[in-house]
Amino acid sequence: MNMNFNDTEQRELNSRLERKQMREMLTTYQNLLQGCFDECINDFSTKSIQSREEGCLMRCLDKRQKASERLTARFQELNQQMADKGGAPGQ
Amino acid sequence: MNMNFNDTEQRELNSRLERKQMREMLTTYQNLLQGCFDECINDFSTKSIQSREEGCLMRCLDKRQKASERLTARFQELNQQMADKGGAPGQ
Amino acid sequence: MNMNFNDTEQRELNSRLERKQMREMLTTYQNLLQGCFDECINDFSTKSIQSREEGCLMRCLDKRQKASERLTARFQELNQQMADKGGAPGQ
Amino acid sequence: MSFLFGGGRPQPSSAEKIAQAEMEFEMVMDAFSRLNSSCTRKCLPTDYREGELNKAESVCLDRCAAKFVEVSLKVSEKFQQDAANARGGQAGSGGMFGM
Amino acid sequence: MSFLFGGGRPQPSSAEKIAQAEMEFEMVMDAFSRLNSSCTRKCLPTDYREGELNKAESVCLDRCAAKFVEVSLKVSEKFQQDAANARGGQAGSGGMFGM
Amino acid sequence: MSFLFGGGRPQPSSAEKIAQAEMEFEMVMDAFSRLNSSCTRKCLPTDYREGELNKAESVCLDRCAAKFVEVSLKVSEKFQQDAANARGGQAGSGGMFGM
Repeated sequence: MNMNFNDTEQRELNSRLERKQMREMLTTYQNLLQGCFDECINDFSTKSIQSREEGCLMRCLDKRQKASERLTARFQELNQQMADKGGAPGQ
Repeated sequence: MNMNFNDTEQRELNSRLERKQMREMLTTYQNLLQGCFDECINDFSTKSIQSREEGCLMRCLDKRQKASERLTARFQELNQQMADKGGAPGQ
Repeated sequence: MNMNFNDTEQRELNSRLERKQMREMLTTYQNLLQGCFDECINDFSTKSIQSREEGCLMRCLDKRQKASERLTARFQELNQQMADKGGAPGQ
Repeated sequence: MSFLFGGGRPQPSSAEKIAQAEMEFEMVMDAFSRLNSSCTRKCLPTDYREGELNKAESVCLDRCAAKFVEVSLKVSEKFQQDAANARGGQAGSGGMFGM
Repeated sequence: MSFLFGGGRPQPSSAEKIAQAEMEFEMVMDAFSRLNSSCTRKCLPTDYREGELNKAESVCLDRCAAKFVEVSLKVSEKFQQDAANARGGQAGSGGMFGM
Repeated sequence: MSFLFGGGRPQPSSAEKIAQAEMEFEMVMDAFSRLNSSCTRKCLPTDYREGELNKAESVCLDRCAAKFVEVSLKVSEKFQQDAANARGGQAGSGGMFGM
């Protein structure tokens, strides 16, 4: 994508992308929450979280977040390599 | 969220939220339909729904809808309790 | 839905539907890609795709795309039959 | 989709008409996308030994599509019936497909 | 949701305020939709032998909803804590529910 | 993404250019989100006995990301090839990543 934006266009674009990124962050957050809920909370004999469940939950959040950060770094590197080879943008 | 909206803003906001709520209702409807299809329709030796499948389908819809209504009520109660404790809005 | 649109409305509507259709096509593309990745790529002892994996991937893409085309044709026929019977639009 | 939209409202504005048409279009696309994912899952084995659809898979897809549409109609009728019962007795009429 | 939005920004414009309120509304709807799908999956058997919720299913749904909300709070606290630690020590305060 | 957008169209308007850039951004975010969910599912065991990534998991994630991107490129090439064949022979050129 080789488009030239003037200042007004760039401002409008930035504000839209910011909003999209915020929405994406929130979706990621909710995915994380639901994913760890689904995997760690399976006992409905009580209505409060058990300490075993809470431990699982915290480790799940930690591990998934670290995985996500690692994958983000890899994705960016690979994206950059593509761009350098003259492949398509992807960013 | 403690925002003050003037009348124009409030009208604009309401109309947007209404549209979002409508869209959400339709998604819920389609989720219900697909969920019950996936669970009840598994025989492709005929091209019409069998009476056994139809029974399953109707009970599935009934039960899931009741579950959804029950969960809505709980969600609102819990949300309200949060708000009362001075926690965050969530509504 | 029996609505009459004037020219301006029709143009606005068309451009919106076009954008939605484009977005839908891209989602379909990404679903296809992720679905075949999930089913065919399961060996992480190497960082490059194995020829066995590549074969699976290509057959998966071919077969799913053909299935999708077949289902599109059926969906349109069924939709048309509904419309002819005076049922609801759906198109 | 008269049971969801309109239904005795006054003349809609341009923006409303467009928004409604847009939403109906989305609903049809969404319905197809769900049919597609459900029937693909139900009818295609996941080993992908060949790229062609064989006879059994093709027949399964055709029947699955027909059943999905039939289910859509039944569900829509049921909802309209339930809504009519809730309003106090008289049944809704007219099918609705695609949602 | 002060830890995600606002937080020391200047007076927002009309459009920004509306966009923010819209997003919060969406988040609450999304939270409910996830609670709904998770608890339905966890509490309803998939054979559908009856259309009514029985006692055990009802109790399971109630507890599942309570646990989901409790988990939401815990996750939000953890994120605020992590963010505070990252900023250099002081903990965030105030719960946030629904996201 | 020239095979999907543009490709010989006249000068686009401001709104069109912005919409296109917006859509490309969304596609990249969507691609990452799918990579993330697939690789997390494939590489992390679901018992969560520890909060750290261990060596095996880290290596699996790195390879999974590389394979996902490689698959994206292959799929894009295949689609361009298919499209070119459909147009009557000449192959498309240029990779496309992120979608």
